[in-house]
Amino acid sequence: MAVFSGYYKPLSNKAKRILGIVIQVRNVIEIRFHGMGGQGAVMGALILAEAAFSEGKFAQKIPVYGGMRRGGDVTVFLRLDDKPIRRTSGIYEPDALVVLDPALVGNPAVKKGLKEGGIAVLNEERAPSDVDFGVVLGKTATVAATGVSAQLFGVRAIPITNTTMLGAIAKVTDWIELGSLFEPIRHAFPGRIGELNVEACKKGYEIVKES
Amino acid sequence: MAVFSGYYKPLSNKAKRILGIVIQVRNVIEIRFHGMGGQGAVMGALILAEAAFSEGKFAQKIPVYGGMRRGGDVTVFLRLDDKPIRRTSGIYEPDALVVLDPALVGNPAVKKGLKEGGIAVLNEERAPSDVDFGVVLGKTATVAATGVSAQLFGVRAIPITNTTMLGAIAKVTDWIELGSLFEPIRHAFPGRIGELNVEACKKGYEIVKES
Amino acid sequence: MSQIVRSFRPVVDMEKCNKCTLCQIYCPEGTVMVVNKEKVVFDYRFCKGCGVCATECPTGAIGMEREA
Amino acid sequence: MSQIVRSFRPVVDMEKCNKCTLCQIYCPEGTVMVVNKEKVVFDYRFCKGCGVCATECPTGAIGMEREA
Amino acid sequence: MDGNEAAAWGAKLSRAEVIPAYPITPQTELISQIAALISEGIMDAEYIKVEGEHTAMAAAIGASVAGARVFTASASQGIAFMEEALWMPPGRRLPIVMCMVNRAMAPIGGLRPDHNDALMQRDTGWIQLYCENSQEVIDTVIQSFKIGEDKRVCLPVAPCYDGYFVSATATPTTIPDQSEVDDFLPPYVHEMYNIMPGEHKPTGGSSDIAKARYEVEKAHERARGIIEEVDKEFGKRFGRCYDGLIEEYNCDGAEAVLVTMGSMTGTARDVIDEMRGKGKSIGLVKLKGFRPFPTEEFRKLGKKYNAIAVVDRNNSYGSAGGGIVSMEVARALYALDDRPLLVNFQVGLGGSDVTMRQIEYMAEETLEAVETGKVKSVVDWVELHDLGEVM
Amino acid sequence: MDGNEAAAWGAKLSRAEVIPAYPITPQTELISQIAALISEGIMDAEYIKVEGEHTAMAAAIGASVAGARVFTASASQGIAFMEEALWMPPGRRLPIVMCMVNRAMAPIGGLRPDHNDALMQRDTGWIQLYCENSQEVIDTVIQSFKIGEDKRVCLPVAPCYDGYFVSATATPTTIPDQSEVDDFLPPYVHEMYNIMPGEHKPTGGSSDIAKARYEVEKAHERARGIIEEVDKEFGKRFGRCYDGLIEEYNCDGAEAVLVTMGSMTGTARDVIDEMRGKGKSIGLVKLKGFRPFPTEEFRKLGKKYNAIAVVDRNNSYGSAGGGIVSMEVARALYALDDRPLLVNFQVGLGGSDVTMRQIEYMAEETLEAVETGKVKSVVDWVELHDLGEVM
Amino acid sequence: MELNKLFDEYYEKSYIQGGTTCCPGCGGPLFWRLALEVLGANTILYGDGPCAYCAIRNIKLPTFGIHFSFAADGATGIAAALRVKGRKDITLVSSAGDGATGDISFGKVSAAAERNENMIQICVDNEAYMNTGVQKSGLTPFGAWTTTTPLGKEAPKKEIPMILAQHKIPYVATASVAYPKDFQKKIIKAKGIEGFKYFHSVIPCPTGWRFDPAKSIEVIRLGVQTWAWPLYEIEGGILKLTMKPKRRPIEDYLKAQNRFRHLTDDQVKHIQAMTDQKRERLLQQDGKRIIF
Amino acid sequence: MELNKLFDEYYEKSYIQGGTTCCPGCGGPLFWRLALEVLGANTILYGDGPCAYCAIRNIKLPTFGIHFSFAADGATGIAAALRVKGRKDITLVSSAGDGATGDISFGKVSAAAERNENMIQICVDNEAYMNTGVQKSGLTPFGAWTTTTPLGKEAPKKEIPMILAQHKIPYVATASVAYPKDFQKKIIKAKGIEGFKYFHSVIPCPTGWRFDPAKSIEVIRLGVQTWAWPLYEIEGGILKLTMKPKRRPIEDYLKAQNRFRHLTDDQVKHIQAMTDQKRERLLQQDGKRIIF
Ligand SMILES: Cc1ncc(C[n+]2csc(CCOP(=O)(O)OP(=O)(O)O)c2C)c(N)n1
Ligand SMILES: Cc1ncc(C[n+]2csc(CCOP(=O)(O)OP(=O)(O)O)c2C)c(N)n1
Ligand code: SF4
Ligand code: SF4
Ligand code: SF4
Ligand code: SF4
Ligand code: SF4
Ligand code: SF4
Ligand SMILES: [Mg+2]
Ligand SMILES: [Mg+2]
Repeated sequence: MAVFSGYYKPLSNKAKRILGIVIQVRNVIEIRFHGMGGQGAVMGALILAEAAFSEGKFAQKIPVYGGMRRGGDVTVFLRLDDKPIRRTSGIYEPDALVVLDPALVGNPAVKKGLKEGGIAVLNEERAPSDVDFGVVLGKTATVAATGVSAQLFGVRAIPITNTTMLGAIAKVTDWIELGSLFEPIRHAFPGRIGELNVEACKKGYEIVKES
Repeated sequence: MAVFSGYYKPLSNKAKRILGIVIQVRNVIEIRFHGMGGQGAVMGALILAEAAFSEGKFAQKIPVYGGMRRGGDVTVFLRLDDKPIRRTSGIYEPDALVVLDPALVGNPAVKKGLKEGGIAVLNEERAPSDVDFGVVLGKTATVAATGVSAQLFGVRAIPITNTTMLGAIAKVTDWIELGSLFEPIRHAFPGRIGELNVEACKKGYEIVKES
Repeated sequence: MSQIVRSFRPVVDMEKCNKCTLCQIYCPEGTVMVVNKEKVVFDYRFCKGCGVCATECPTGAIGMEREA
Repeated sequence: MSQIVRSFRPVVDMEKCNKCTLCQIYCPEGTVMVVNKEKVVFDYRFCKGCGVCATECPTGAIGMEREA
Repeated sequence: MDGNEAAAWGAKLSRAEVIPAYPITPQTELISQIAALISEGIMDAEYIKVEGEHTAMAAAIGASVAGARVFTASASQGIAFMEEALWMPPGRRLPIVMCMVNRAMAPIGGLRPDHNDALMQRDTGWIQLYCENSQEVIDTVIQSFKIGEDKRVCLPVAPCYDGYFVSATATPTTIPDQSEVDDFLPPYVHEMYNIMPGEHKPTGGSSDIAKARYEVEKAHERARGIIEEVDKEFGKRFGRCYDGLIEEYNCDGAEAVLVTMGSMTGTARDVIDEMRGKGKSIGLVKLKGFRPFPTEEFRKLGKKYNAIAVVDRNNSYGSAGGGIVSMEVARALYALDDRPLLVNFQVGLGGSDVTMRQIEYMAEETLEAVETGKVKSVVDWVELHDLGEVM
Repeated sequence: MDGNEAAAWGAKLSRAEVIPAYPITPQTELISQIAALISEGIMDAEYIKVEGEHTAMAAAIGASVAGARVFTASASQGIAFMEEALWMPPGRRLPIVMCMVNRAMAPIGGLRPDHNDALMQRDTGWIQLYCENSQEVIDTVIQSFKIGEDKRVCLPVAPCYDGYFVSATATPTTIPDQSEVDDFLPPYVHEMYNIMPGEHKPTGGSSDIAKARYEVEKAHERARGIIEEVDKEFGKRFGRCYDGLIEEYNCDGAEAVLVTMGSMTGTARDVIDEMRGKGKSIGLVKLKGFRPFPTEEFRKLGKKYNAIAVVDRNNSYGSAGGGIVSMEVARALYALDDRPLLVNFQVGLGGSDVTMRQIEYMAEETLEAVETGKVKSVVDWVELHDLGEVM
Repeated sequence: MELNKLFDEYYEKSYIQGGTTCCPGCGGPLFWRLALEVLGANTILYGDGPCAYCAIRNIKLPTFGIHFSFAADGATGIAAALRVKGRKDITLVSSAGDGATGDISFGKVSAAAERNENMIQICVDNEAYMNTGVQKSGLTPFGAWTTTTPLGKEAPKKEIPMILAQHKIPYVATASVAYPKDFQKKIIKAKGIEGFKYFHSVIPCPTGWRFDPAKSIEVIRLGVQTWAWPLYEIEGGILKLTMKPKRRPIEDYLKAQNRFRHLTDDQVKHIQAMTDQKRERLLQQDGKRIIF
Repeated sequence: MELNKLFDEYYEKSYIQGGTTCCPGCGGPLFWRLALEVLGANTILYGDGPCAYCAIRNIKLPTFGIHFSFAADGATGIAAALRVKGRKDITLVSSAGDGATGDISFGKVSAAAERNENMIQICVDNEAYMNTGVQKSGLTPFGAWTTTTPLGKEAPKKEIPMILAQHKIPYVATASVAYPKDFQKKIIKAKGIEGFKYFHSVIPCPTGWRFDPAKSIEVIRLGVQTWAWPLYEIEGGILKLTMKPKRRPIEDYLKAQNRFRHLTDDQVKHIQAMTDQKRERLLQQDGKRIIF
């Protein structure tokens, strides 16, 4: 039984999929998630990884934080590939960025190393054309995920933006199909809150703007 | 300031003699002390070492016991030489034995390794000729040290035999002069008890029997 | 790269304020002050938007506003 | 090469003994016994000659004798 | 599944009975996972929430002596805190399994891995097996019980894996079937000792001290073969194995090899593949078993390659030269007639990341040494060079 | 005066100000002696009767950071118990002096010495100097403060000496004059850090982790020279010195050398003298400084002799071959073009005595290796042979 | 900017910089502000940097720590050095979280108490190992959820203040950041006493206790009002309650925190009974010598 | 010989062989004989071999120890294994000297108490580190000479039974080998209670306390009679004195031991005052709940 699962989600919902090895030329996509506080970025990356795995891809997720204390900024490295991923070093020159909090968009540390021609998916109210990363990107996408959180989950100290971002990703990249995300989201959030997150995901798919 | 002193005796009485180095052919005498309980054997060896040092000899004393708990048998290695002693290993084939407790005289472990032609100085009421070590010795000496202890120090659970033994040694060996022992004894036991021990020492010198 | 990120920021309605200084006393970060017993000010450089000041204010003078 | 060495050994005077068993109870090494409420015996293989039995005996029935 | 989750599942599948443990980053999620597995009824074990690591190991020893299969885990300061206790299981011949989730030692180190925390225990008599990823962790935990409990071994085993880069890195992982594991690993019977009243056999070994130490040494010698044996059996049954103590990767016809341990091996695989693609004559040796050290295997490598470049993710201040692994390798190869160049790098110290660029650099330097026949410096502190990386 | 008394006097003459310590055989008499010296008014220091060794080292660190000169001592289990703390002084650059009174580690070891207890700490960054007798202990304690507090070093120093064979062995010993020591060793000033309110300078070093480690490594490198320098100065002033990190004894024209550490060196001197008297071509090298390791010195030895026989009073289970010192020596000599034979013995393990007969045996074996050009076994466990001794 | 300068001065005066790395609503920085204000400039702080000390980088007085598992011990060395140097003017404070104080380092705290070291030993109690992500400590209260007690903690909270009182130290105090005046009075008192003083304060931890950060003070105020967290001091062995609120159901306190969400009614009743028993004993012994 | 057989049977029955390596007059072997007689065959003993356990090689029941610095901890593992194996029939005893119990391992004993491990934790108290040659422990009484307190110990004896009572464990008892019946009753009671039981007994140490071995029992009997060593138990938090001798001057006890020889009159008075205070408190709280 091959599974892709973290301890972040209830064990009873563990995915049970068979590992199918497909040897191909290395075609890895290296993505960096940036979030604030809590488990948002980690869960977002995990869901994306699970979804990719369910589509037959290989995935690897490395969270990077200090102590285990909650709060503060969180970085997660995510790799997607057609064959098993072996390298374990951090991602310093990502092919793509996912930024879950608008406050981080302007932070120079966030965009550090982003490759020219890469992709940026941002939680932003502004249009993509209004965001200047100082890097020539292949694609910039913005989605007002904090707004979606307020709509769906009410006003919260730490808004829930990751699932909306994932929907946006499904739309603007070829990493994942929208439909593949729902099952992992439901695994991660059982019950009603899962359905709300699926909705957020769909919403992200709908409202994302890309340039 | 070169001193030969152990922590076993009060610091304020520390001997203060200058180290004079005399290089000669190695002429080491290796002596093994056996005692029961307490510090008797250790103190005896120490006093002998101090006395030899005061005569210009070099000495080395290695006590061997288990934990620091009192009680049980105690072995002490003592080396005397004309030049500095460097070897630190135990003495397994002694040139001489000093046995402080009659109960140990019959113990096979005590006489183990004793050299033929060696010396044995024993706390024993019997005459030297009545003691058979199963080794041809150069000299056997016996002294009723427990009796002397009872006489001088009264009846005690652990009798004081070491100083009497030292007196006997001064008589039957060329390791030390009787007079050289008094000062170290007084260092070790300040006050009246020191004088009694000097007396015990003299008594040993007097009553020792040798073959 | 740690930085303060707030979803909400405290704002005061001086009409309602009675200068009791409870907000100042209880603010975990020390980022609210009652200046000269007349004005309540916030240090938005460091305020974490936790809302403690708003909860503790006995007159409801402090409200929490969504950050842009 | 540990062995028991005693300077003194306990001996009992059964005339004085009242069979109270206090010697047996308090002997640290368990080397004295009151047998069948009639005889006090010592295990000289292991007795350490500490003298506790003699001290604790209420009738002074136990004395300590010099070992050979 | 990440490395910590894999280790927890490894313990569960091995039917560990007693688990005394104390939380420390980056091992914490392992024990939280075990607590969760137990509370959900998936795992049946006594998890003892001790108050510190010295006690964790002591309780492990107590449980093991009383005949229970014992699992625990620690890292860094926690391992150091229990050092006094660590000497006991090898001497008492107790097959405890403890994951060492590598993390650099304070005060010059963060929460990320280097190998000093585990390596400093290299004299104690624990078997140490370094794992590359989650899959290897789960498999190695299961193997470890089998190895340690083998009558010919009777030693504690530490599956070691890097914090974060293995512990928190999720990759697809195959969970073996419980019934298969049960077949592979029979219930634990404490063959040598018994503490139960009535059946009491004292723990032992030779009463001659030097001989008793030699017995442990012999057990290590035997363990070399048994680790391979167990791995092969595992491979037959589960379809995956790890070549025992060392693995040669993409080495055919190479002139030189890099020797790596732990998670950087995965990164090195990518780099070496790429370099070989470009025609560079360098291969990779993954050192999985540090204790017992694969001495014979290294002698074979020494005869095959012109240079052996040891990548030490550790350092020993004031040593005779270079990192800890390099000293072992030097000792192993010393008597070889035609010994290879010994190149040595220290990298990833105090928990810094080991990057692809750094590995490439080390490979290039090694090839240069082969070419010139000279080793530039006894040891190269890779992190002191600016390799032009964005980090 | 025995080794423990000598160490206590060394601390007293060095005017150690704070002494947190916990008793353990065979170190106990050292601290009892210090308690006595203080109570008699001979010594002026704060002796803290802590409740365990972890606390002893922590208190030492606290006192050192607060600007006091600190002395302490431990052994065996006690050293292991404080291991977590031992990493701190090197990283924080605190020149604490701690005597390690060597005693074998439990459970396979008694109360007598082998060197595993100190050697297991060889990665932590402590300087380790092994002493042969009381005289060397008292002198080395004094030198240690001077070495450790040198601005170019700023590292903790451990004078190590064997339990019993040094600690309890009384030999004539010269006690240096207080005023001379005062001249030699100026009052301690904490140059790098300050914890006093108002004058506060945080403890530090590079904030880049790898660089900070490299700084400590550099300090060890510099210490090699400074240890020699201090020893020479000591020699000039007091008329005794110890040739720095290693001493060659009766080596002129020898083909091979034995390398010894600690008290067995004294025994070996007698044996070697005797053998040379009989025309045997073997000398003696006393290894005093294990950290920093005298790498260059060993390279010189390697060029001079045909065989270097390392006598390890320690073992590392499952190692690449032989004892700990042998691995360091192999690393040091590895790159030599014409390297000598490396012969290796393990002896005195778990605290057994190292006898003259054993040393003779090792010398003979070494000479045989020179003759045949072959080393019989990677390592020879000397205690497994019956050498016909009465013990 | 004028305002920034004003705040910078305020931080300087209170010896702690705003903007710590603690979670929003964390009681830690508040704890330190209250303590440092009355400790003053002539203070050395010993302790390490888990949550309990999360504000460490923001403290403007000399701080020194070794590591999590080193409580009270390094301060023992500092105290000795201060004696050697004759610095009687300096207040030495040694601080640790509940995990260090009550578990891994309790032997050390206890031994420093036995030696009567001259320092204020502080326990900053957030009732679990927070820095490592919410594991049970000995001071986690009965029934509370943590990641290692997914079904609630089995044993009652370890009563460190009462335990240390039996060490015959000169001063023990409990405090809560919800009652700043009481808190600061006790710190001032401790500062004036020679020997080993123990000061134990709760801090609210919204992250680990699982409640809305805005409720931080409210929650721990409930702790005092329900007698979950009685405020008292023990000076020279004499107990004195410094607050005697009238009885209020413990449920009010438990309900405010999700870490107690899973409790059954019976468990709540049990907690109420334990709390009542303690309250009675405290009231009854108020003003009495409670050490032996 | 008939007599030898008689004794061998007696040793078998009392689970301890005569002829230990302890000093003559040592209370250690007596301690174990008293304890083992009532513990019975179904017992596992955990503990290490300093003086406190000097009779270890002579004990005829399964014993296991790790090392001096490991108190209560290994037993925690054994207890877990016994649970796993469903062995409710076995009594688990964990023992340590005063040095291990009160100093180096006190954190461990305290933590096992907090976890309420199912074992009898025993402290064999000879009031110093005897195995290493008489150094001060936290349980050395005020004023006593040891090699590390050449002028007498400065701090009072650490009151471990009272400290552990505040851990809310089900049973605490003090005992003395001078009162065998009281001693054995308490062991029997402890055996019947589930959870963590603490049993603390003094043993006389003629070597370390410096008195004539023959006086061993006499000396510690004086300890009880002068209230230097009160006998009590604390069950479910309720204190009960099991012996209430009438007041007798502490001097009688101090004079009997050379470790107190150097005490000044003032010091003796101080000790008397402390003892009186304790006696009064004990009498006054007798029968009352003393935990919070
Ligand atoms: C020897 C050792 N074991 C474990 C850890 C991991 N660790 C760091 S902080 C911590 C818990 C801290 O708990 P507490 O003292 O209550 O402080 P808090 O974070 O809750 O404020 C732990 C277990 C460590 N650093 N060192
Ligand atoms: C970690 C460690 N530190 C120190 C020692 C040395 N040591 C052995 S027994 C002992 C003292 C024992 O005292 P206590 O527990 O009171 O037992 P006692 O011998 O008095 O019965 C000490 C300090 C040790 N074995 N291990
Ligand atoms: S708490 Fe409210 S009323 Fe009081 S000073 Fe602050 S804002 Fe004004
Ligand atoms: S929101 Fe929180 S941090 Fe900001 S001022 Fe109010 S209490 Fe302080
Ligand atoms: S003398 Fe001591 S050991 Fe011998 S029987 Fe009497 S009490 Fe027992
Ligand atoms: S104590 Fe005395 S009276 Fe009592 S049984 Fe023994 S010998 Fe007899
Ligand atoms: S986890 Fe709790 S204690 Fe730690 S910083 Fe966050 S709120 Fe404060
Ligand atoms: S030193 Fe004391 S406790 Fe130890 S064996 Fe001797 S009398 Fe007993
Ligand atoms: Mg906490
Ligand atoms: Mg004791």
